[in-house]
Amino acid sequence: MASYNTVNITRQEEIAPGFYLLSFKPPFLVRQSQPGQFVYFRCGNTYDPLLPRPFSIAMVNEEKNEAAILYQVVGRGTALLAQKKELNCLNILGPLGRGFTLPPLGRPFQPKRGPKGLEQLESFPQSPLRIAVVAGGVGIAPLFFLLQRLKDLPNLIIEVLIGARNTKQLLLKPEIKNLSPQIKLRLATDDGSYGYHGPVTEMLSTLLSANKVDQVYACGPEAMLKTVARLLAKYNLPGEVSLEKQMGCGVGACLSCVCKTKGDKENSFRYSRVCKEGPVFPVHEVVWED
Amino acid sequence: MASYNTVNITRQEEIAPGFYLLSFKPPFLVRQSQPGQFVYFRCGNTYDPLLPRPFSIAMVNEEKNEAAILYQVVGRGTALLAQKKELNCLNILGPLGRGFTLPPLGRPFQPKRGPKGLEQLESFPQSPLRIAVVAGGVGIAPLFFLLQRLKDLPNLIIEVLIGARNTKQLLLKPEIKNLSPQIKLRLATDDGSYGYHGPVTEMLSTLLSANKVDQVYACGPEAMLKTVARLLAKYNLPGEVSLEKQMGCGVGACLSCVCKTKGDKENSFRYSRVCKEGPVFPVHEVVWED
Amino acid sequence: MVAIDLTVEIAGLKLKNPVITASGTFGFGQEYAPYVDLNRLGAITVKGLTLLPHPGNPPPRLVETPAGILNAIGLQNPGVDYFAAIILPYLSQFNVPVIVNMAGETVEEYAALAAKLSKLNNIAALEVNISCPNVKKGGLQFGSDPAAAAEVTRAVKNNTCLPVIVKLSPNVTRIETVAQVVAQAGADALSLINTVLGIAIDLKKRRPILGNIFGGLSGPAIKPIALRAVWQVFKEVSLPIIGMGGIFTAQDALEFIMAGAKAVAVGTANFINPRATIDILEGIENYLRENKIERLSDLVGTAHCK
Amino acid sequence: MVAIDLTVEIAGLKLKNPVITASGTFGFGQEYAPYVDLNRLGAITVKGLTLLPHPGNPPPRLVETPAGILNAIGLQNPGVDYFAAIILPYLSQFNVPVIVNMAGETVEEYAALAAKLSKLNNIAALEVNISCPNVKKGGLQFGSDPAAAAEVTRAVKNNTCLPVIVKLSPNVTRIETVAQVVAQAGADALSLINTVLGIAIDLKKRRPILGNIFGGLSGPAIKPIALRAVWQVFKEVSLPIIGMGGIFTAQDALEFIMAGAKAVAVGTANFINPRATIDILEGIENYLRENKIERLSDLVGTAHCK
Ligand SMILES: Cc1cc2nc3c(=O)[nH]c(=O)nc-3n(C[C@H](O)[C@H](O)[C@H](O)COP(=O)(O)OP(=O)(O)OC[C@H]3O[C@@H](n4cnc5c(N)ncnc54)[C@H](O)[C@@H]3O)c2cc1C
Ligand SMILES: Cc1cc2nc3c(=O)[nH]c(=O)nc-3n(C[C@H](O)[C@H](O)[C@H](O)COP(=O)(O)OP(=O)(O)OC[C@H]3O[C@@H](n4cnc5c(N)ncnc54)[C@H](O)[C@@H]3O)c2cc1C
Ligand SMILES: Cc1cc2nc3c(=O)[nH]c(=O)nc-3n(C[C@H](O)[C@H](O)[C@H](O)COP(=O)(O)O)c2cc1C
Ligand SMILES: Cc1cc2nc3c(=O)[nH]c(=O)nc-3n(C[C@H](O)[C@H](O)[C@H](O)COP(=O)(O)O)c2cc1C
Ligand code: FES
Ligand code: FES
Repeated sequence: MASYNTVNITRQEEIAPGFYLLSFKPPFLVRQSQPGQFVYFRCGNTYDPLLPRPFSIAMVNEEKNEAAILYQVVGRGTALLAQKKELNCLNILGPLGRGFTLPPLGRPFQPKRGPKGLEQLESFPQSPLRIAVVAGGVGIAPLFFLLQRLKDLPNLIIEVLIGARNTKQLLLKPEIKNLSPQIKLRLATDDGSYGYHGPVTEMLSTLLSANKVDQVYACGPEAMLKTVARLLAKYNLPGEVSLEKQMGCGVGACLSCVCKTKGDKENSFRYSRVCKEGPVFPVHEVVWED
Repeated sequence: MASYNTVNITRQEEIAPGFYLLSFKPPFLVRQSQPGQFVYFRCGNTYDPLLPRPFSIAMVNEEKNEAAILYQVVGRGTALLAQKKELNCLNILGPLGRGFTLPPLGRPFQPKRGPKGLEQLESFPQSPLRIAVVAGGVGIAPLFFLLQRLKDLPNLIIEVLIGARNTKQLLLKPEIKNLSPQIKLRLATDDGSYGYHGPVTEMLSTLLSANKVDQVYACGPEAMLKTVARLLAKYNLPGEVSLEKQMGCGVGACLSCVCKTKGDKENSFRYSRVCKEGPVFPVHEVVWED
Repeated sequence: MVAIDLTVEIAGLKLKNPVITASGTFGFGQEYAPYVDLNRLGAITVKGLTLLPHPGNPPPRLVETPAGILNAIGLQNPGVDYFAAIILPYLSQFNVPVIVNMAGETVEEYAALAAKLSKLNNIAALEVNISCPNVKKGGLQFGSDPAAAAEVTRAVKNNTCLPVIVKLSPNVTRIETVAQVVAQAGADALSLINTVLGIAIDLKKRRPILGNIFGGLSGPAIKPIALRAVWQVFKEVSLPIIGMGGIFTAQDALEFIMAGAKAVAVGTANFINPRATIDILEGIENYLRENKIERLSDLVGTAHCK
Repeated sequence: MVAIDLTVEIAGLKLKNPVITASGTFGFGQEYAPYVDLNRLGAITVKGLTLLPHPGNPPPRLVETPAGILNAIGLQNPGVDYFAAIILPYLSQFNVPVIVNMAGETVEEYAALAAKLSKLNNIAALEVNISCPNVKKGGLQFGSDPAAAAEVTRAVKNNTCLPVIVKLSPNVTRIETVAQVVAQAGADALSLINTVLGIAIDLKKRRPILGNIFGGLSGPAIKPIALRAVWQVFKEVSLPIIGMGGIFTAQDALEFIMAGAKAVAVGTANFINPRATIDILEGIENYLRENKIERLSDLVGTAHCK
């Protein structure tokens, strides 16, 4: 169950220009939090900016019961947050929302709602399961925590695909390598300053067409997620994506943060709350809009 | 002429619990600023709190061209200001307003508007002029700067009367003593923890009744200034007071900060701008309200 | 230590204290139950309910503005039957009066909804949201037309024995006039205010941000407007007032009470501090204690006295 | 680098750029001359002027609110004769159009003031503030009664050859209706919006803070409301609009322009940053350059297109 408490920042570090890793002792047991869940807190103390900001839990240290978020300064709230120092306090609400489902995926799909050919998945060789973790920019945040959990599971082949603007914005490279030698890291930059020159989804597309992936976890800009969804539909593969929407309450009460998901009938939809039914959704449940 | 520029804080020090001395290199020549003038700047960067806050220039260092303000934390703006560190920047507007008139006072009074018996003043012994400087709490701020200027003038006997809640809130004692050995310091506290036990205006009253004062400069809470005004009217002595009103623009454009001052006709009044015609007013020009 | 009397009576409804949740900002109570002991609240006003389930507006539904938020949720709700079957039984576990906020697009809908709700147990009062578009009259809000506001009020009154609280919109020339008219039509109490109409533009897309284009402004930004409405209505209408609009602290709540509100509702503040209601309640109690005021009701409207 | 065309034409009046000062927030220009090169402004709108000198309201006249301020200055001004003798000659030194904001308590006063002002040289336009209490009709504001708004507009039009800009109040049920009515009465342009009615309570004194009890809310807090008014009026009325209400940055100004404003006025922002007008002007120019928009006018109302 989510809690609401004042905590101190134990560490704040600018790990790349404009990107910060902020650690704190969360008011909940990190062991009970799921990758993909988020915390919700205010970056300042005045009425402007007014609302709390949601940040995925990016990293946990279970021994110390510490958690960290990884964030990019994009506006006023994150700019205020970046000015905070060790021991400054935050009123943290969390862990909130529904996180990633650990593999194997596929179970959450009701056949009637799943993409055609989903049944194939059930007959996949049980081991090893080939997982692609696809991050765009700061989208690596919830996925890193996911990797912390995945690395201890048996029989997985994990490929991590990260795309960013440029070398500097390829975050957590060494940390991912340190997680496990089994994890294969593929990098892409928009400007070609490192790794593959182009969008990360092109690397994913190549892997998929070579039939090297059984399921996908993704987080990043909406356009990237839409492409991931299109690719997974094409190859009839399951996946989960973490979405972002402007939030009000963060706890499911205000119905502000909704996205369209598939309804019970053909072509019908319903509005689901990103803060409650999400932020992680099965990729094929989301109705993508232009 | 007033200027508007970004400056760095050169020093910020908590000189008593809740009272801060903040030094900066002002965007104007401190030599050209008058005691009683103020600076106007924002304590934060967001829309809440929205307005700049006015602070009297409390101290100048002409060699270094540094100025300082002395402020008390009373609300959100001053609380934000107290968090600032050296080298944080401020967008300072100033020096603004009309400061104290250097002695001898009396000239600004038109006989028709002055209190009865004012003519007496003109025949006072030209030397030495006995000046009482009366401060309530943080009201010492503009008066300290005034003392910095007064101390170099010839033929003055200066008595400084300061009242505060308690010992701790008696500000700038050593600094005032250091200014000049001629300055006589009399202190009062509301709780009797130091000096005279009672309001500072009672000390003033005693001096006045002993005919030991020719003119007065005062700054402090409105109730105190009203008492000072009443006493000066009783003894037909001139004086100047520094007033506070909620400001909008700080430069005379919005007409927010007005106080009632005497009009041209008997019992008539006009609204004068504290930011422009003030903050310092001849004590007998102010129409005091309940 | 003297006992402080925080009780409030509104339209025959006795509340143990004046702190209510504002409709639409507290869901159906459930979401905030982990943070707030619901039993301590004066009352819970639930999300606006309609006769049939309502999908709500297309997103984006919320945008932050200076010291406020604009929302255009569009009355997404599961409908009265689901409410009766699932939500009301849940809320009935608690010892807290439930006020049902109701919405509709025709007078008949309001009437039918009132009739249905009045058959249920454990509802303390109805709060009629008249800031809904009147589809029969070209989409203009009921609340912006005094005659339509009165008609809705009468329709609800004729179909219920529950106390009827009418929630007024500030988007009118004279809110006192609307208040008077609904008072004459039988309203037992007034909620002031609903959100203020606004829009926000997305500079990059060069389009309104909200899916619905228009949204309702709430939060600290509108507090001066809400206080003004309470002040004006208190002066001219004798019905009890539930004040709301930007109440974030006990100080805010006390200002509304001094302006004439008998009770207060906390809306947007819940999003910023899920325990806001309790903090406000405790702050009001402390204020009364410190100022030696034994009954909260002694403070109501005091700012009007010279 | 392409030349950017920032010129604006409003009611026959050519402005070199769209950035105007909002009445009452920039004095008579003089106070801000140390900080702003007045020649760079699109126009200066001076403090509201009345036929006779006016003492204004008792203080306190201003209180800060979340992301806004409430003011109740009460039209303190030296009267039209002083304006003609002292202020207008001062302003005439500069190469900037002067818009005179006018106020009155009766239709006759507006008419007489318009006639007097129209005899003076160097006035570019009249801006009619109709948010003044109509003393003949019991103090209700002219602006909240479409018929009275039209009457004032006609009275001013009949007494001047200058372009007439009518400044509307947001404190009405349908601002589009008032806009339509004053358009029919001959207004050449519209200023949107004046301040939003509010109050603030002093918790310690248990009294309203402002000497006048009521005040007008301005600043970022009201931006969503102002944008909404511009949006609504642009949709229904074809007169040029000067948009204002919480414009603090070039981004804000651009949002108003996309919502339908041909020009923008900067009010409260001057208090926070005396160079706000120039910063906004430069920001607009940069935006147009970066987005390769050659004429500002190409952006007006674009948020209405799908
Ligand atoms: C479930 C969830 C998890 C997130 N996890 C992370 C994370 O781990 N690291 C990270 O850097 N960012 C994360 N974000 C995004 C992060 O919340 C926004 O970047 C942040 O709120 C921006 O605040 P700001 O005040 O700096 O920007 P603003 O000045 O408010 O706006 C800057 C931009 O950010 C967008 N934005 C503002 N608030 C939100 C919001 N509440 N939700 C989504 N977008 C918003 C605005 O539309 C605007 O385009 C997450 C968002 C969600 C919904
Ligand atoms: C000309 C002038 C010179 C001043 N010099 C000093 C000084 O040297 N040292 C010092 O400590 N204080 C000085 N003040 C008072 C100082 O401006 C206020 O204490 C400060 O603005 C409070 O800001 P806040 O945000 O902390 O308080 P808020 O949260 O805004 O309010 C706290 C209290 O301060 C009052 N207040 C708020 N803003 C103003 C304002 N602009 N003017 C007057 N009162 C206000 C409020 O009414 C309230 O009672 C001066 C005021 C004026 C007008
Ligand atoms: C997200 C949201 C949803 C709301 N939904 C409703 C509603 O369904 N019915 C209603 O009468 N008012 C609704 N309101 C208005 C609030 O109940 C309240 O009147 C308004 O927000 C002002 O109070 P506040 O500033 O404390 O939020 C809603 C407000 C918000 C912010
Ligand atoms: C202190 C102050 C005085 C004002 N005086 C006038 C006035 O005399 N006439 C008028 O039409 N509007 C007056 N206004 C309204 C502004 O011109 C403007 O319409 C309003 O403040 C909204 O813009 P803003 O949010 O940018 O300030 C005044 C506003 C303020 C803050
Ligand atoms: S943020 Fe309120 S329901 Fe999701
Ligand atoms: S603060 Fe604007 S006139 Fe003094």
